[in-house]
Amino acid sequence: MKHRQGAGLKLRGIHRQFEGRPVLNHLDLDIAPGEFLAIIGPSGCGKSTLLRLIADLDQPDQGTLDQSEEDVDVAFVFQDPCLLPWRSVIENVALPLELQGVPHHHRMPAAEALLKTVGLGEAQGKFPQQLSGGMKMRVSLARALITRPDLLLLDEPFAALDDITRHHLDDHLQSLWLNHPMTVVFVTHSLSEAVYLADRVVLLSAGGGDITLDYKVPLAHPRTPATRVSTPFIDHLKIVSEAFELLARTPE
Amino acid sequence: MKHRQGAGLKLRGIHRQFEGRPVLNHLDLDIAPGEFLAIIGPSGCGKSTLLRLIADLDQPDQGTLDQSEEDVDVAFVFQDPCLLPWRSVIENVALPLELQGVPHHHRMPAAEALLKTVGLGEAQGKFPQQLSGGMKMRVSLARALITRPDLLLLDEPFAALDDITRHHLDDHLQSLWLNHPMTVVFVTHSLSEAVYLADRVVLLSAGGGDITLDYKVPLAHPRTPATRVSTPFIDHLKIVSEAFELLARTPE
Amino acid sequence: MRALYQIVWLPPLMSFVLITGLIECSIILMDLPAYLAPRPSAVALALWMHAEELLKATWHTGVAALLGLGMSALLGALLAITLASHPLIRRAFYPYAVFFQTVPIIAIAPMLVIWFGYGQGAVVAASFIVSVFPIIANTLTGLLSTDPALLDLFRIAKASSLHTLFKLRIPGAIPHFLTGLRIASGLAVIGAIVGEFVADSYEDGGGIGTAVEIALKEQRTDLVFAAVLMSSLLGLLIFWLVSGLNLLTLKRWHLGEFKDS
Amino acid sequence: MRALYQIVWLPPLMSFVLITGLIECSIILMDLPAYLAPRPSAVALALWMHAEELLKATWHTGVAALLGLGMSALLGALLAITLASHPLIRRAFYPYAVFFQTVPIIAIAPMLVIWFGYGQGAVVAASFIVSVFPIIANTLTGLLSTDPALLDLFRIAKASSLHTLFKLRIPGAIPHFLTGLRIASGLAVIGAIVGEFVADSYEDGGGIGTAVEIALKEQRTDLVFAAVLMSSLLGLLIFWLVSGLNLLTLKRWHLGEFKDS
Amino acid sequence: DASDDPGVGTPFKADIQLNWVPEPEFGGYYAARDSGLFDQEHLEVELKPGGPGIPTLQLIESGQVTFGITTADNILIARDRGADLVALFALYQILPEGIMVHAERGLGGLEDVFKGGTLAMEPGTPTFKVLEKRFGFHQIHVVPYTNNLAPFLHDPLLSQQCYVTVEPIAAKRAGASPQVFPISDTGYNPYSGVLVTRREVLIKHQEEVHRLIRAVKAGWIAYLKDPTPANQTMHQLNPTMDEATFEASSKVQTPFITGMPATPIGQMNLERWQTLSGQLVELGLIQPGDTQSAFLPSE
Ligand SMILES: Nc1ncnc2c1ncn2[C@@H]1O[C@H](COP(=O)(O)OP(=O)(O)OP(=O)(O)O)[C@@H](O)[C@H]1O
Ligand SMILES: Nc1ncnc2c1ncn2[C@@H]1O[C@H](COP(=O)(O)OP(=O)(O)OP(=O)(O)O)[C@@H](O)[C@H]1O
Ligand SMILES: [Mg+2]
Ligand SMILES: [Mg+2]
Repeated sequence: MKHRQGAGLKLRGIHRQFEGRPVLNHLDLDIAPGEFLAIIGPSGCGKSTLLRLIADLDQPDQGTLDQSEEDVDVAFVFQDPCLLPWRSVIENVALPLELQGVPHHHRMPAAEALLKTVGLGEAQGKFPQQLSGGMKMRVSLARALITRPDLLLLDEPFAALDDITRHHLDDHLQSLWLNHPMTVVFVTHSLSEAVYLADRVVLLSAGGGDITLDYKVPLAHPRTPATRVSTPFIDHLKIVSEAFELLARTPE
Repeated sequence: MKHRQGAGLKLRGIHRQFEGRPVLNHLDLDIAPGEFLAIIGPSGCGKSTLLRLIADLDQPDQGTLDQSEEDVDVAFVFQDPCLLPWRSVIENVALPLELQGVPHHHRMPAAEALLKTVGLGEAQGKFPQQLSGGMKMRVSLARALITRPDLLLLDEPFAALDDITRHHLDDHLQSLWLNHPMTVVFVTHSLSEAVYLADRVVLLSAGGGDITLDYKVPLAHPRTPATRVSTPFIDHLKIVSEAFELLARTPE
Repeated sequence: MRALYQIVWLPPLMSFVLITGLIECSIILMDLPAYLAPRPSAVALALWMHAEELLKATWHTGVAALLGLGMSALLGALLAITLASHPLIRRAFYPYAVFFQTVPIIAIAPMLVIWFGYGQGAVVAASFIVSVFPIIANTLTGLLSTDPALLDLFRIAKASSLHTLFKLRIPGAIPHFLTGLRIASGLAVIGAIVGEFVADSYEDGGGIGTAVEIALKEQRTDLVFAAVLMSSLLGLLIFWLVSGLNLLTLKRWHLGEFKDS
Repeated sequence: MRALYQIVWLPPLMSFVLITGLIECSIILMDLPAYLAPRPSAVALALWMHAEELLKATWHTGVAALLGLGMSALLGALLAITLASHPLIRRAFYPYAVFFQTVPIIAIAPMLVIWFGYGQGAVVAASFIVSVFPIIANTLTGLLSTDPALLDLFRIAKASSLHTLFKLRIPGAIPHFLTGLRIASGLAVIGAIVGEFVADSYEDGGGIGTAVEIALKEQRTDLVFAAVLMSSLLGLLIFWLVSGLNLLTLKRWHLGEFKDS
Repeated sequence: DASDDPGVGTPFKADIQLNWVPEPEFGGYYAARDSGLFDQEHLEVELKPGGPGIPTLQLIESGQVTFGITTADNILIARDRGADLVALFALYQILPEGIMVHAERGLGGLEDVFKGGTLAMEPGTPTFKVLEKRFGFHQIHVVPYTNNLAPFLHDPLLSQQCYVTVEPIAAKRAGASPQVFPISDTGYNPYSGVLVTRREVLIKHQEEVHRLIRAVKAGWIAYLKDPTPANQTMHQLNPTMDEATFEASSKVQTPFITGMPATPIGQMNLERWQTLSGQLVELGLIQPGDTQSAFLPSE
């Protein structure tokens, strides 16, 4: 097993445009190794684009992106579940291990265990088209976690889930992060989820493609269901919400 | 224009199973004409299945489903955006009118107007693969609204949206419903959204496929942003949340 | 109760009876000479009278066509994979696949004969040459139209190109490959027949191609059509075999194709 | 700066020079007799000496092949739409599409001649018969594999079956249709050539098929190969035309196919 | 009688469908055309070159052309199917087809050919059946012939069908030493290069047909005397065959036209038609029938 702190990232002057319209506008952003960073922002502001740039799936038009370490193991939970339709649920989850050459009798139990933690222990033999929307996203999450990556990128992973399941998975993700240090970049449109999980919340502006707010959440980890109803949490959430609302009211 | 109250529905003993495992278990449900019904429940409990049965996209194994009126105009916002990839955004929105034979110079302005209300006025010429996840869902919503249907079925339409956009669209949907009476069946995993919008919240149980809670929300319409922080709202939400949590804690 | 039309062989049978009936009547009514268009009844009679030879010929051709199709499936898929592996390779060598398709077998018959000898070998080679291109083209399309989102997934997982090929591109291209195989099944039969025209050995009786050629020379139009009918039935048989394979393989993940048949 | 290999015609040209060079050398080194494999230089000479006739023949064949391909595209698409419209129709009549594919042109040549006259008409018909099936098969696959979710959308909107056809199934099947057209492009050329073997009129000089057959009878192997080369170039030309059409149409929504070429 | 005065009225229009592209086997026709022999008979003749797969018989039967060239056995088979065709003029007294072998094998005659090796031949033709019946194909490996000499040149034990005017010349040029055994040695010797028409035409235009035959005959006499001008014309039309081949080929065919013993050009007699008919009946290709009306006896 790796003994890393997770990968750090340094983004400098990142610029990305589509058809002449800038989506990310000379963005600077440092992500510390082991940090849990939440990215929020209005729909269409460039969150997914930023994540794709970090994952090296897309290249910036200008600017540089440096990783603190070589050979970082990255995992990505896409906004769509992206499952291979010809593989059963458990085979989908085990795929990253399979690609790393982990033998069958090691990767299958690991996949099974993970499926249980996302509440899909019984669905392991099903095929993706037999699953509900939320179930697919959970499979996709399990697949991302199975390699215990250094850098975990999540694009609204819990959007299709009900609040209870969501809270459950929030806590699961947190404990995973606490026990196996890794850097997490978490895109979400739930402000409370962002504040609940992250060390730091970054708010992207729509149209401009800048960072409007970069807020350090000074709550100790682990956070628990009790945190959600505590006054400090509600206060931090209020700050983030107000910044978001102000941004949303400002015309582009 | 139609002068209807929307369509009523009577479900009796609806049973649906996949591979021997019942998903909906002899379900009885009445939906009054013009009602705004929210359906909540854990992921995989059968919400989408129920919606598909109501839309006549799937047939129950047992039970009957009667509509109060003939020739009901139904619209459906699927959990996936389901856009035609070869059509621009505005052509996608105008599609249902096009299928009803509405001429080009009538349907295009209507589509344009609706796109503005969902905040996509500037994206009308884009193609689906150029949109962000949330933008796609908003296009799909606009497409469903364009015919002013008698029965509007929504499957987690706002899941991919940030809270601000979501609240904005909640209010838009509510005003639409108030001004052009129609029956709305709204699947969501946000309990507060369910309580905020609906006349009545129905909680489906996981595994069992029964109605665990059928709760009438006794708040007057229109509800406003102020409602969200009012004490009665918070109390109603608490009841629904507690029922949901209890259900989630109960082993299947 | 099963609707009548759901019995697989009934609709084609009915349309067959209808069509042959129509042809028979129109030939009688228009008084067409037999050498032009033989009456279906005359063809049926020829079929009956020469049943044994025709069946033997069909078997002969069928074996060659199946071998040719098998080679096409194997080599066509391999070629498609090679072509898919790099744009440079694709640009440089795809044209030769097209070349293969447009070369008239008769022009290269001597080469076939000298390399494979007269008889089965050359016939199989002809069948292969004629049937391989649809498999290459369709499989290549499949290999190149992998869902970009899934490709991203594999890139992130740092999958080797071999892994991407075997665990993503190839499984995703199977439906395309099978469509190619369906198209190729008929071509394999026609390829074998053309091969027989130019390179079959007559000792063991020969195949359908030989039967057609002899019947043509003897100006026995009824026998020509009887042989053609056998070749079409053979084509259908192989087509159905391949379609069955299709259903079997795609049941799980391919969307709606042929779900009703 | 553009990488050298991105220039479209360079890689095939290079591989062509390489391959012909290799053939020339090996023929010289192995001292192969000319009758077996004429040296590329001999073929080039024949090409040069008979350039005018060969170009005229290629034009002749090219026109027929394009007409045949055009008919295949049109009728093939229409047939596929008809077949897609109902499972009963599909079951009853799809077998005949296979039939069309397996019938040896030579066997029905007399009919072609009588129906379409000796010359261009019969040749176009042969080209059509040989090239139509891949279009039918691929388009049908496309029409039947429409995304079920989109079908649901149309059902809910109470779309008529005509609307579903024209606004959903057909646009969705276009990529499949174009793959079929690419496969058919080579077949249209070979179909025209085979048609010329059996039914071309020599009066206006004839096409490539005629040139091949005459060169064969006159024992001019070099000319045979020169003619075959022309047919392959013709096939490539039409293939590239069709591929260009492909790119043009699919740029917007088809996933990754040929995005690099 | 108008026919005795060929210079009056509009000339009689006739088209002759050749069964291959211009070659020495049609030399007399081009000679007749080019030296005005048709004009002298007040005929307007169009020579239609044939080509691959030309269905000459069907074209004549269906009336799309008036005259055509084919072989005597094909005429009898077509007549057996019900087409009322009449042969008018037979060019080759001796069938110019044979079996070509490598001279090195030192074979003494046709019977030796069938003792081993491979025979490349189109199946189903009367010739094929005659050979099969006469010699049996038990010891020889029979394969298709696709008009390509490569297999012959490649395999010293391969024998093949040939036109004496074509393949042996090409084989020689390719460095082989071919030896040809004429098919007529078997006793199967149908007329070939036969000018044929429908009886209907003959009945309606008897005089014109006779004039045509006269002109054709004259054309062939001219061609045999000096083939060069017609050969040049034909080379223009068929550049695939070079001039040397034209010359060699026209030289080779002459004895097959004049016959052994020499026979007047184009002449046919009942006895040979009857022999042929009997042979085809024996081969199972036709039913016994009237041969008297199958050809127009020479004047
Ligand atoms: N391939 C593309 N071509 C053109 N425009 C694109 C493309 N990809 C993204 N965009 C545009 O870039 C902008 C940002 O997209 P992105 O997907 O990053 O948004 P997002 O913040 O993830 O939104 P959401 O919360 O809705 O998922 C959008 O306006 C979108 O239209
Ligand atoms: N075609 C199918 N084949 C087999 N099982 C199916 C099929 N469709 C749905 N199911 C099963 O039915 C159950 C309910 O699915 P459904 O999509 O209705 O859930 P849901 O309540 O909408 O969940 P979510 O909130 O995650 O979207 C799931 O367990 C799913 O696996
Ligand atoms: Mg996004
Ligand atoms: Mg659902």
